[in-house]
Amino acid sequence: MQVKVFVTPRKGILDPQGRAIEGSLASLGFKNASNVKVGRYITLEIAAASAQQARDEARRMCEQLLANPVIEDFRFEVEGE
Amino acid sequence: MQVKVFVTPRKGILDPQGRAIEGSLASLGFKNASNVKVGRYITLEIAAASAQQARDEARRMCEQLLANPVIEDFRFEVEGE
Amino acid sequence: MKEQPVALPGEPKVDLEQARGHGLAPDEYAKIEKLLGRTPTFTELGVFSVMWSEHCSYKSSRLHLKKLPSKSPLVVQGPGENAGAIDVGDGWAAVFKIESHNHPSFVEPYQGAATGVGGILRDIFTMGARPIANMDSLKFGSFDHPRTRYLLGGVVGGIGGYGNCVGVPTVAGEVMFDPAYNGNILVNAFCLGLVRKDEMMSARARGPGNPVIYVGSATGRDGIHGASLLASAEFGKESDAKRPTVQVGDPFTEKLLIEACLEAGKTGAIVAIQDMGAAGLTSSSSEMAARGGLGIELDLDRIPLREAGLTPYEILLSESQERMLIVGERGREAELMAVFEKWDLHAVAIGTITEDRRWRARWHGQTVADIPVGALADEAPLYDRPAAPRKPLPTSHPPQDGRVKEGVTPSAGLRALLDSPNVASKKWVYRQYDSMVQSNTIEGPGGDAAVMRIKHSIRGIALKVDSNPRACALDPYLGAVATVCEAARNVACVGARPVGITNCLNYGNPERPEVMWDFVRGVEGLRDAANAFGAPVVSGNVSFYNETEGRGIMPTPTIAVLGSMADFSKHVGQFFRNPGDAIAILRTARPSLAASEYAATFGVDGGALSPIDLAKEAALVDALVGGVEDGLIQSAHDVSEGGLAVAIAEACFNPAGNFGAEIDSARLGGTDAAGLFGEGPSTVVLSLRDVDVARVEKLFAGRGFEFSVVGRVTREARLKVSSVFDEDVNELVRIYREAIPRRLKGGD
Amino acid sequence: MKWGVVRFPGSLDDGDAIWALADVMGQEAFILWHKEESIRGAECVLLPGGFSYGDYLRTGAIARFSPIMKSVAKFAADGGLVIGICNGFQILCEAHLLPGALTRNRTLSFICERVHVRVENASTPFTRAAHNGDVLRLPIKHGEGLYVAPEDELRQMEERGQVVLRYVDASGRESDDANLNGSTRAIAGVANERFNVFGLMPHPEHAVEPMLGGTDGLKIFQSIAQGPR
Ligand SMILES: Nc1ncnc2c1ncn2[C@@H]1O[C@H](COP(=O)(O)OP(=O)(O)O)[C@@H](O)[C@H]1O
Ligand SMILES: [Mg+2]
Repeated sequence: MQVKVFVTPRKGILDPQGRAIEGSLASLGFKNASNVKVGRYITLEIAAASAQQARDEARRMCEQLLANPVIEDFRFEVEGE
Repeated sequence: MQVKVFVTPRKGILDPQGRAIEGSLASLGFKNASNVKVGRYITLEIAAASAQQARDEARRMCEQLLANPVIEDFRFEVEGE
Repeated sequence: MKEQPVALPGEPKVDLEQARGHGLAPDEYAKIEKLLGRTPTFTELGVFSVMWSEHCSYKSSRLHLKKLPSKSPLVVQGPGENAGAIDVGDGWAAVFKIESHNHPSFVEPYQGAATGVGGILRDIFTMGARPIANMDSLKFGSFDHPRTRYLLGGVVGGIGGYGNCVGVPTVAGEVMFDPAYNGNILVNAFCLGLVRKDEMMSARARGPGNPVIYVGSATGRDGIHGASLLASAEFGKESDAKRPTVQVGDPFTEKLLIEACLEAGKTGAIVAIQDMGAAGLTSSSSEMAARGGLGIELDLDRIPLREAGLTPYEILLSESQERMLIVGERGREAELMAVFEKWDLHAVAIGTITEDRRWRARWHGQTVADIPVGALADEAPLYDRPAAPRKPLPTSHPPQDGRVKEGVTPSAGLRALLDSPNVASKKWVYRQYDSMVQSNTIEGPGGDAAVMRIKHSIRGIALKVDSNPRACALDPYLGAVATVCEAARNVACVGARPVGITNCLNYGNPERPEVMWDFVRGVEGLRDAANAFGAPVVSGNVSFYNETEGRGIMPTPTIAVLGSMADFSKHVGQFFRNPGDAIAILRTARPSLAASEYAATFGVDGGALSPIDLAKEAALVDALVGGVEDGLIQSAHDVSEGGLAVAIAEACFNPAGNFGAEIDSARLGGTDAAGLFGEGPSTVVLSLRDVDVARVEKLFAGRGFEFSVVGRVTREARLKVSSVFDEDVNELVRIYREAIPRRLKGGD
Repeated sequence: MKWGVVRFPGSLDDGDAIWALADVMGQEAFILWHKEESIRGAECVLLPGGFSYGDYLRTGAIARFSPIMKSVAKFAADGGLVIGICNGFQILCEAHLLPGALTRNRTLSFICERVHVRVENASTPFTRAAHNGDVLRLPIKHGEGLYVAPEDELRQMEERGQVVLRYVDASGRESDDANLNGSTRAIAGVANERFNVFGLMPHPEHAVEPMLGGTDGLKIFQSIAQGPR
């Protein structure tokens, strides 16, 4: 099953990358862009019997490896839901 | 308007990150995960009159800055569509 | 057994047109048919096209590179292997080489530069040497050009991103900005490694029946035809279409390869080893076989693939990074495999060494290529291309708005030069590089040359890379000579004797007689200068076709000089150290504005280059090293971009605290623009203790170059040249440090 | 004292740590391979700098799961001394043996420079040979050294004295310019609550010889060599 994981910087945690991009966008003339946040977008295949099982696995993968709870939030979608 | 941008490694382009994560997941016991790809997930606000205008801006931002066309593909969603 | 290779279903038909499309000339294609006695298969055509490309075959340059001196009592390995090697004492050989990655870096600056570093590293550890230092020589377009900032950021990021991640310090380099590189940047990467003289590895296959082992990353479609199309043809409108899949570097895998290959080497079970660089599996396998006068048979079904469905053509021509090809000793495969397994690397036996001097590839049970090994290597075309002199190229450009014109005051001139990106501090660049890892860096970036110690020894190695394209544009011969002199002088300034040279010759399209002329004269200049310093050229690389839509770069021979030190603790830096010390200059001739940064900055005609007396240059280097070894010299700084005034200023910019200088203008022999800001031939700024002046005078007397005391070091941080200017050094430092960061912040 | 220096795939300053400890200081130091299960009697475990596993995903995120890390965690839980330098610091944070996390420098670029750090707590086993307020000159070389942690946690850490090193200028004063990577509260090094685990971004092992950038790094290793308190 196809799983999409979204890892985003926690609120209140510095996101220098986002700020830098905001700056470059402005200097490129995109003055009306704001609140830029940069996260990670991870896609993977999970060989699972059910969407439920895939969801459980995906959650554990995120908790154990894909995201760092100190600085990041995660969210995922199992394809076909 | 809220815009979500997904930047992913182009097909056929080496994705060392994806490979490293796949290996690590396997050693963590997630043997049934495969085809891991790592990209960027960028969210931003665009002050635009219409969804159409937001889309046009978003596309140009991707082409000019957010994605590197030589090695990356991009896709974006304008919220409320 | 010799069998007819089969054409694979769906493969394009092979004919002259197809050959042309592969960048092969009609007579080259005819030669291929003659060598094979038949029409090549599509796979074979691809193989020939990369092996006979300029990049791999050196067909336009081979004839002339032969002229370069490659022998000396210290040479352990001359040209012919993956890198050259020089004896640096205590049983150690210094293995080094420089290589270009110009075209890929222009297409994708970060990955292009990163994979350039990866490639040169592999050339070094292939020799069994542990890489201990990197250098990079970079040329960009003018700062005002729209792409320059992007390219600069990407290239520097890529060099750091790769070098930092494999644990090899980047200890020196150079950066230049000039409109001549707007459409073709240059990225030349150098690597130095150390190996026990008797433990060097080779790329010469031996022993029919020995297994051929593939180690490292899986093979993908990366950079197919990178060698033949990107590095062997001009950029043009259509080059986007032809553009191969960009190679992406994986420095982590490279680090594992370094450790694993060096460890595997210690088992003694490696017969030969070579990296899969340009033309990947094809060149590495055929070159190892050719060196050993043997044949090789490859089983393409066993090649680890990154994606399904690669054709034999793609597998053989792929330039996927971080892959090594090893000829192992038959029966000891397990020993080798164990090492690679320990390092989590994928290793597979993919073929065997054969007697029959044929290069053969099998796939799905059939032969897809069967070529005499010699045809790919020795039989490659060799051209004596026509060369015709040309007028000197312009090296200065109409002053840009806001810039001061001729007739500028010395003070304004000094400030403008310190603010020029070509003169200004390159710290913005080198602070992005780890220059300390491995704990051997005695002098990192920021001095005239880097100084590396050899652990458990008092011996040291100094290194610097330089180029002087503007001088080459005025006179391709003298320019090359001047470049070698500058690199040698930089190395001598820290107290090391030049013992070896490597070079990367960056030129335009060799099919143009005037470009060929530049090249030939450049090689001759390198030859004569190398001979004068007794420093053989043990390795190098040629990069032609640095042209975009007919506009070529300035001739740019990039020269790296390796210096040997009996005792690294005796080295000196470029900065003044003690107030009251005498400031002296060593000089082989009066400087001129020809090819100077001053001329370029202010748009003035600097005139023609003055001749260079190589005997004097060698004498100056020899005397300078002697003086440092005898501990008579407190600091030495080579005069280069910006001339004497800038060099004296730089010597004041001591990071531990700025000094000042009081210079008696009467002793400078001219305080006109040429006297203050002229460049070359050689001048060196020294500081000495008063008590040593007499001895130094004696030491240098009658060596044919000028030695004169011109002033002294002051604690007060002011740079005073009597009746010329009196500047606040702290302010000069600010200009010097801010020049590049300011422009990147979008200042101007 | 016996030092175990862990070698992960992609470790780079492991050799430098051994050089500093064994060749320069004459201590007993050996390499612990990441696949080993035991720390073989090491009295201090050092996690060196580098790019373990290429620092793919997040710095230190993958190395944290190496077999050796189980025994390192156990050793730490039993009060054993553990020091993480640069990538080692990042790994300790990922392994939750230290609070907080290290993210992209505010410059978004790798920074290799000699900087100054002030000893904020000289009573730890890692800083004992120094005094509060001492200024050490050490090199940093990293792309992701910007220290972050939740505000309330930071406050507690400060109260408990877990903020051990702070970036300052040569004169010992805090200033934005001295905080090159933009760390929260200019934090350069932190200890755990028990003060037996310590992580820092600067490289003491690269400041142990006069000719290679001074000897201030010795202060850290000499402190540790005095053994657990
Ligand atoms: N691309 C680079 N990478 C590393 N170090 C560099 C680079 N460019 C310049 N440097 C360093 O900056 C200093 C000035 O460079 P350069 O102007 O070429 O010196 P010189 O004028 O003595 O030849 C040298 O120490 C050089 O090693
Ligand atoms: Mg120079």
